[in-house]
Amino acid sequence: MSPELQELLVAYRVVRPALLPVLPAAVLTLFGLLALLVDVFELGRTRGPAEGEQGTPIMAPYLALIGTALALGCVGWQALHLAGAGGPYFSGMVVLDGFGVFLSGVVLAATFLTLLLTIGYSRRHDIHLAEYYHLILMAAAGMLVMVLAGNLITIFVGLELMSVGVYVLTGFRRTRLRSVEGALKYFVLGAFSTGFFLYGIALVYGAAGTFDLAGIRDAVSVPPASPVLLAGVALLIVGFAFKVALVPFHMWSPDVYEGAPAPVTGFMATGVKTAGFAAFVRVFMSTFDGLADQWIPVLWVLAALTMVVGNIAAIRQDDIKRMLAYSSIAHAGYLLVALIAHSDMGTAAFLYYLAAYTLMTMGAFGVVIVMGEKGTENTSIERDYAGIAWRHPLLAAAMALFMFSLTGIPPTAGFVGKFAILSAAVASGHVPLAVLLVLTSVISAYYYLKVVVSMYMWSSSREPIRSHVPAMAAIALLIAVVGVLGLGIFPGEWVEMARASVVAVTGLP
Amino acid sequence: MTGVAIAFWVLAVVAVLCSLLVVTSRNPVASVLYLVVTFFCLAGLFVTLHSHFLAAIQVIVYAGAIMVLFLFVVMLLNLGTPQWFDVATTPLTAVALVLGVGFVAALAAAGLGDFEPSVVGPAAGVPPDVLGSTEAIATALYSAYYLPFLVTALLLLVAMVGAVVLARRER
Amino acid sequence: MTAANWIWLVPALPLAGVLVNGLLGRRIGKGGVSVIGPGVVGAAFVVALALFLELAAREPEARTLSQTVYTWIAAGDFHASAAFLVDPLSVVLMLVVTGVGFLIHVYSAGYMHDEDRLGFARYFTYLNLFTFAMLVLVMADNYLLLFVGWEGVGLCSYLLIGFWFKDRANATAGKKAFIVNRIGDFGFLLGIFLMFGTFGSVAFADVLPSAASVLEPGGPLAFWICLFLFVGAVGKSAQIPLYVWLPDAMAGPTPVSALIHAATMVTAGVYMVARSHALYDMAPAVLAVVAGIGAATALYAATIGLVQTDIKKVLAYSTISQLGYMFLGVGVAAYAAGIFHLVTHAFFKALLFLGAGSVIHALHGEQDMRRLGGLKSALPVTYWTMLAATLAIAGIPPLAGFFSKDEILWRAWDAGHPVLWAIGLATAGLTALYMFRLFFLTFHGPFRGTGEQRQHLHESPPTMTVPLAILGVLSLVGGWIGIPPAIGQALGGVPNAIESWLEPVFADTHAAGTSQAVQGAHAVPPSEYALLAASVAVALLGILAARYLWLARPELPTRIGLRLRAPAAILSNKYYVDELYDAIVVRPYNALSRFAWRVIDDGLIDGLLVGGTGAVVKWQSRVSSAWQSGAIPTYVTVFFGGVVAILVYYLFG
Amino acid sequence: MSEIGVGHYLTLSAVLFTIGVIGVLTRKNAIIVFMAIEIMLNAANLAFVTFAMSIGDLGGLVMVLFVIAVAAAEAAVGLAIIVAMYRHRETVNVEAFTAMRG
Amino acid sequence: MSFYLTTILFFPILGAAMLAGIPGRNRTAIRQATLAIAVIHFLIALPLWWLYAPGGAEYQFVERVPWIDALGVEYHLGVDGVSVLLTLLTVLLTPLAVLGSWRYIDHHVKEFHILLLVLTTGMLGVFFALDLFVFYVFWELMLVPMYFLIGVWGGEQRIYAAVKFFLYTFLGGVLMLVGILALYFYHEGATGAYTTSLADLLATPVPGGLQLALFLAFAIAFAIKVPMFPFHTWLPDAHVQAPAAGSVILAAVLLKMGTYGFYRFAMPLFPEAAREALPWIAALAVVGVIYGAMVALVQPNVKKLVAYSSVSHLGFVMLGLFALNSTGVQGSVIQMINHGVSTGALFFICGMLYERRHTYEIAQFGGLSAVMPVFAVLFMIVTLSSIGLPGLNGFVGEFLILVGMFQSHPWMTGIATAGVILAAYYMLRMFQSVMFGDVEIEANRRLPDLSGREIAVLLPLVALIVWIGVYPAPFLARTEPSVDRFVERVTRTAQPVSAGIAALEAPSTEAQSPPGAEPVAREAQP
Repeated sequence: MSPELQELLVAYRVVRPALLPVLPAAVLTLFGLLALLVDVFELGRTRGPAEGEQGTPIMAPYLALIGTALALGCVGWQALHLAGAGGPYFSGMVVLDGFGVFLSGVVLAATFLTLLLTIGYSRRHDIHLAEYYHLILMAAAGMLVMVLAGNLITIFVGLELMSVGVYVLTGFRRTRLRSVEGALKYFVLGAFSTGFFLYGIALVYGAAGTFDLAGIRDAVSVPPASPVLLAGVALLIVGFAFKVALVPFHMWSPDVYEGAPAPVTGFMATGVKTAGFAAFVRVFMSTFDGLADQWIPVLWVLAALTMVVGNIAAIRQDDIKRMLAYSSIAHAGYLLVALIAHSDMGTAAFLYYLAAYTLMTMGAFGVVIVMGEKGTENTSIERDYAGIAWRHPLLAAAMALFMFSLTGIPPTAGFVGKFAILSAAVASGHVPLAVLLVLTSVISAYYYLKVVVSMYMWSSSREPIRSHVPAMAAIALLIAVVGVLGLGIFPGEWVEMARASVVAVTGLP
Repeated sequence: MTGVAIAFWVLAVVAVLCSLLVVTSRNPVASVLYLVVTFFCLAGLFVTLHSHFLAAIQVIVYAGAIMVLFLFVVMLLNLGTPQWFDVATTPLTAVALVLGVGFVAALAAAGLGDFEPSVVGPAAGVPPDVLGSTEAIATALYSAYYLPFLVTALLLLVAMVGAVVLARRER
Repeated sequence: MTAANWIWLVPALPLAGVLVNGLLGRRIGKGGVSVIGPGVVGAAFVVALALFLELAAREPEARTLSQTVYTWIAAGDFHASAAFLVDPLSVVLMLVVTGVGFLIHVYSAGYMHDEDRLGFARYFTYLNLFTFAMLVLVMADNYLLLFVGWEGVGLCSYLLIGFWFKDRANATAGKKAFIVNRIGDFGFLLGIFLMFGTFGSVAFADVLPSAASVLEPGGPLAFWICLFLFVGAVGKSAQIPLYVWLPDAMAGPTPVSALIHAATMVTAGVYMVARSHALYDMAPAVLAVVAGIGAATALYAATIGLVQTDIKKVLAYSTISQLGYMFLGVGVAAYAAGIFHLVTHAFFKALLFLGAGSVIHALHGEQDMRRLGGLKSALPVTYWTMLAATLAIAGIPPLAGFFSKDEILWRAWDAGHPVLWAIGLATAGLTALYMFRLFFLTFHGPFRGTGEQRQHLHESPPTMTVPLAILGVLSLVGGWIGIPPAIGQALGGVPNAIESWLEPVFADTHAAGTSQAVQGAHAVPPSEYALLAASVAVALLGILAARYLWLARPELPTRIGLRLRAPAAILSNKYYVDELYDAIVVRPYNALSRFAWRVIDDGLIDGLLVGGTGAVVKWQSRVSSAWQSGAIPTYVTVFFGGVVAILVYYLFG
Repeated sequence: MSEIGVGHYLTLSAVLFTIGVIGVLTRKNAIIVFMAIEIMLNAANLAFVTFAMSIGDLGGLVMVLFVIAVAAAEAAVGLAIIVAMYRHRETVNVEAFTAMRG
Repeated sequence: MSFYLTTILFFPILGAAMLAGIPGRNRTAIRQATLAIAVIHFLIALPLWWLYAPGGAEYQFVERVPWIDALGVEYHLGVDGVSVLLTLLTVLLTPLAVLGSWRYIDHHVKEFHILLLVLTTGMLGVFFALDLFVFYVFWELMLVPMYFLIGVWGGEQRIYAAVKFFLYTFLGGVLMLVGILALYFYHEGATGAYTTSLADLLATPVPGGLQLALFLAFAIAFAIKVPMFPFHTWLPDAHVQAPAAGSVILAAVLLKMGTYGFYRFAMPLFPEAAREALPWIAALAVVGVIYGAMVALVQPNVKKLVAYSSVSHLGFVMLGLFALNSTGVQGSVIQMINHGVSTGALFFICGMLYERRHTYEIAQFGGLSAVMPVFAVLFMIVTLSSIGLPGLNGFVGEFLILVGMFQSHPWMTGIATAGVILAAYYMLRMFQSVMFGDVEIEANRRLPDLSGREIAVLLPLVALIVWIGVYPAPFLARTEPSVDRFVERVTRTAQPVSAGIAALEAPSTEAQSPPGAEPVAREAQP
């Protein structure tokens, strides 16, 4: 073997390979494969009985649930070993730190809730396929990779794993035009943005000579930033902005959210956003920390646009999934404010808010999901939600709670989250942005209240919805309700946890 | 003018022309074929950059696999004929061109034209031919870039499953 | 000392009456009520009398009793107690209020007997409440408590005017009374604020003695305080320009008119000014205003009274006119004289009203003099008592009116206001004229009523006639408590009882008034006799004219009316003042309110600002969804636009 | 390489990338849109290789492999989606799919 | 540390939980249960009247336990004289509200009463809070049940009214939230301690320019709630649409939160700013007094008339607060209670009219005195108290306010005093057209007089009306020390006005690191 190769072997040896950081993802992968295969080998079929029809159930959903639960356990295990075992692994391809672990938890929680909610749904809408659960798990695995990624390549492949999975999930109800149309739009725009993201990576690579986040930070720490680097940063912003749906890169999300099966929409609104934001924040808070003065103005504008457009556009929506899509755009704006604050406080607020946001959004989608009937999802606020409060008091109460939480009314998680973000913004002197945030959230009150108004104050004009709440979904909703209230009334520990998790973010090698 | 230079110019011009034809020609089949040509040109450019292995992959995977897939779908849906709707005169075309110009201008301003690497990689000393060789790439892929490699594998699996799920006929 | 501890009883008794009649009225029935109602007032009168004697027994300087019941308001520097002050001045008023009040209560028991149980109880509840409030007013030892009584009597008048609320007109009259009074009270309040700001207290004991030292004579502070207080008086005592409510107030039951709108409440203004004389002495300018307005009102009201056809309206205007006299009196710093006229007026005016009431009672609510006449035979008691009262108000010696009115005129002259004196004199003549017009039209000539009215003509029951009789006597002799030196000496040194009684209160007055009073004791200037003669002559002239016009040549007034159509119209329409106020105050205010509601509230704030914001947001919402066309090319273009924008910012910005 | 420098390659990649973008923006035929995207990816690849060679790092070259894999995956899924949408509307005109808007 | 306040505060929630257990069909049971709960709650809270020692510490029954250490937020409750009175008012009105809506509420009875109880907790929380965070939490919390009360059990336009109410208040609230945060970080910058405790924040005077900004942030929120002209337009809608009990609570307690906010937070925290803004706010208050009276005059709808009269009355309250002397502020505190009692009673009366005729149109009534004598008497007393007749409660408050304000601003006071006339005008006019005249409308001929229940609703209020009017001393005595402290604090002159908003960024540079986490050196953003 030639000496040069020897040299390369040393230069590119794998440093610190270990199972611990990738364990959750590994578990998910494992169970994902199992979910796909077991049924085939056991029963030779991967389609479970639809709602109302008899037939031996398939195992995939339960395997998926177990897998997610185990993965969550693993995350907990990671959290315990964080102190000693923190740091980069696999030559820095992944980094195990509080930030990543916290968000892994959020992602898996979102996945878990999605699964709980989706089982009844997918039977009702006849997409009760093993592949469905397989894809959810794989996408979740991709998210975990993104969350922990310490290298642009890892981020990229993780992102793709997640995205491709979600593209397919979006179009999973392929017998429905909207589902497919959603998939098409998501895919075209997704691939398009991938192109830019990739080119951004290329430029950054060119400027910094490496894909390693830490390495890049060291390389670019010496100002002034080269124009190539700036162009790269710009394109990376674009890539992330697309994934988390910031204006003007948001246009796909309303259509996709509306078209996708409700549980998938929820999954997108929470999991995908979390993963996207995780990478976004990690890259900008740590790697491009030194360039803050360059990227903050841009993000400032994006945040302002996002909050305004998201909230304003949501006002006239009647389809609740679409409304929630715009609302999640708006919330992306709020989260961005936390990033703009560019402080540990901001990052902590960001973590806390993501947790709160995941709970309340999942909850809201949970209600949307159980509202559905065979063949229709009943998503019209004015028609389907009118007066349900008096037929399904608990369901309506839960929905109202989530709506108020999304509005930011105490004592809910949403309020404390907003409080934290506002604190960070004000503390960093971004008072105008803070004011814009609260003003837009007043606008948001209008459309969130519309749901409550419809549920409690309008009388139903259609035949009553025969929505029975599957046990699993009930559990999911219960978790969401308890979470939203818990985080709202006793936020202490959570805020602490978020704070603690932050400390490690900047602790990249 | 060295051979490399000639090769570059020829390949570059052809690549640009073909890609232009890809996005302009009315007939998808034609587009596919132009795209194949473009890929070949890129493979050639890789060769001029001494990464023969990638050139090979480019030809095999892209021209060989992906393009066939495209062609297959085109035929399957028999879109082989010009599509009435697909005139490249969208009202947005003008905007698109302006923006495109702006984009190129920006990248130019970023100094791509006269880019000089400001950093040296870990393999700086290694001669290009070795760097582009299969062994070298394999070395990196199976050690440092081992994890993303695994993830890519999963990605392909997911894509496979997804394609099956989506394209499968109704039962 | 013991007497003071009983002071609270005086207002407490009527209050007890209020509670009993108000809460148990229906239970104890008309009989019970007609015992309790007058009873408590009578009792109060007795206590008041006892207090009077207590005072009388003391040295002039020591003639003040006071009792603090409890601290009412104490907030920051401000402090006001529920405390009563009994001094020569207030005791006089107490006696009038309780005494005349008692008689009228008794009278009412008869007058109102047609009411159902509920109404009857309600009536006496109100009447007792009024007595209570009026007593608080006159006994208060500070301005705030006085104001409590002040508004309290206003409330009762509101309630009693609208007593027969089924007829909207009555209720409206009550409302008008209350609101016009409020306008006056507004001034009163400002006066209190300013006073508190100046003296740091509103208690008579703090304010009045220190007035001379704190206020500079003729200074702005004194001027404004007094003026504001006087605005209150103007409202309460129905002087120009706030007199408009009193004629309408006649809508109430006649005894009410007698008690509230003749004898007591309306004179509260006079009392208040007299009580505040220490302040007014510091503000001669305001005194001049008081006198001027008083005189003007006197004459003005008299002219209107001349042509009114409603018996009660005539009396109402005559009341306004007489109140004018009183203000003229206090306005020339002859406070004692003012109070004196207040007392006598209470007697004969109450009597007049009660008499009128008896007439109305007899004719089942007929009030239009054009349909009365020749009742002399039918209602003897009423006739004779009315005659006494009419002579008294006309100022025929030696009846009550003569002395008090003459005192005021003489003081006006003496204080160097010949013009005011002249006006007063003219008014005296007019008074005699229109009062006898009333008298003749009512009791003499042919009966102009309907046949069946004639059937039921009957003298009133003793519950009504006895009070009439008593008041009749008082109208005859009531004036003898204030015999002027001029006559007093002639009669061998009869003192001016009321003047000397009130002397300790007004002693510190260093205006024209007392200087004369002092030296008047020995040397009476001949001019005074001339004035006496003049006023008596004028009065007689008025009577004769009345006799000629309305008995001898009844058709003559009509012809005069036809001859001087314009003036007659003006008079009978009360100078169109109501219409004027309606046009320049009420209508504009209502219009403005409507404007505020429709234009500012609904239009500007809600419509433009609130609605506008909403509209803008909704419009933006439409715009953004227009961009959300659903077509991928649009999306990617916008996307790419964003990309280029950021790149350009970085690389060219 | 005498007068042919890194700049040439990068410029070429930029031009190709832009052509791809324009294609995506202007074409309505979903398949051609995909092809345009493929062009973008290839442009990026060219950039990676160029940078890798000039810097002297294997990362860029490895990245190209991943990109090709990703491209393949996306092509598979994308084309599947096209098939699915064609089943609904008998067309691959992206503008025919605007059921969801606003 | 006693948990007396906590008990008072959360007892209604407990009750609501118990209500949830009762089957919704059994309406009377629910009503009775709620009534029982409310009465017990009243009895629990009543001892405050005696236990509170006016002369003692500024805040009493203080409870202070850490809540969110990370943010330096504490669960910090306590009462002073003013909050004691408002608390008692609140707990008194809840049972009456239950009684008052006994008939009125006929659908979703259970939910209604649960919300009513939750609302009570929210309101009490506002009066107890000594920590800005806690205060804000309850401030917003109270919004939700009220929103439902209006929106579900309201009249024709209820949804519009409910949403309007919510958005108005929420808008004010969130601006205040930003203000709170700015104060929070300014304090941290000045002292290095993160806290939202009122006492600590009071201890750190804020520089003038910043003070003005923060004062505005707070003042707008409160002014909307009060409501002050021109932020009042939500009130008529909310009132007219809300069910009787809702209107009562809204008028009697919710509006007080605005004035209470000025008293407890806005003015003491930013004294210089308050004094700077005094002429403007006083002017607005005067405008409110006159304007409210005028608009009330022309209302064809009883409830709307009363609503606008509230605008007028609250104008007086604001005037008193800004008199900045003990007399005026005392008056304004009394006036808060008065308005609660009198207007509360008026809205009950509107409800009783509505129960009988299902309309609020004044024109639909007339001559009721003859038909309903008892009602007539009570209505009259309440009307008079709202007019401010001496001897009834209204007068004490208004007089003290005016006499207090007159010393500093005679002209404004003069104009405001005219409001007394106007009040008489519109109230008596309304009273006359409803109660007097002959009964023209057939439907009114045989209206039943007040039932025992209805009398039970009104009597306590009428009793208070007379008590406060005749013998206000006990009330004044309880508030005097607190008010003096307030006046002293607001009129005290601190260091001169200096740096503006800049003072906000200045500390924010090191305000980056949260407590607990070790500070990370990082420059603040421009």
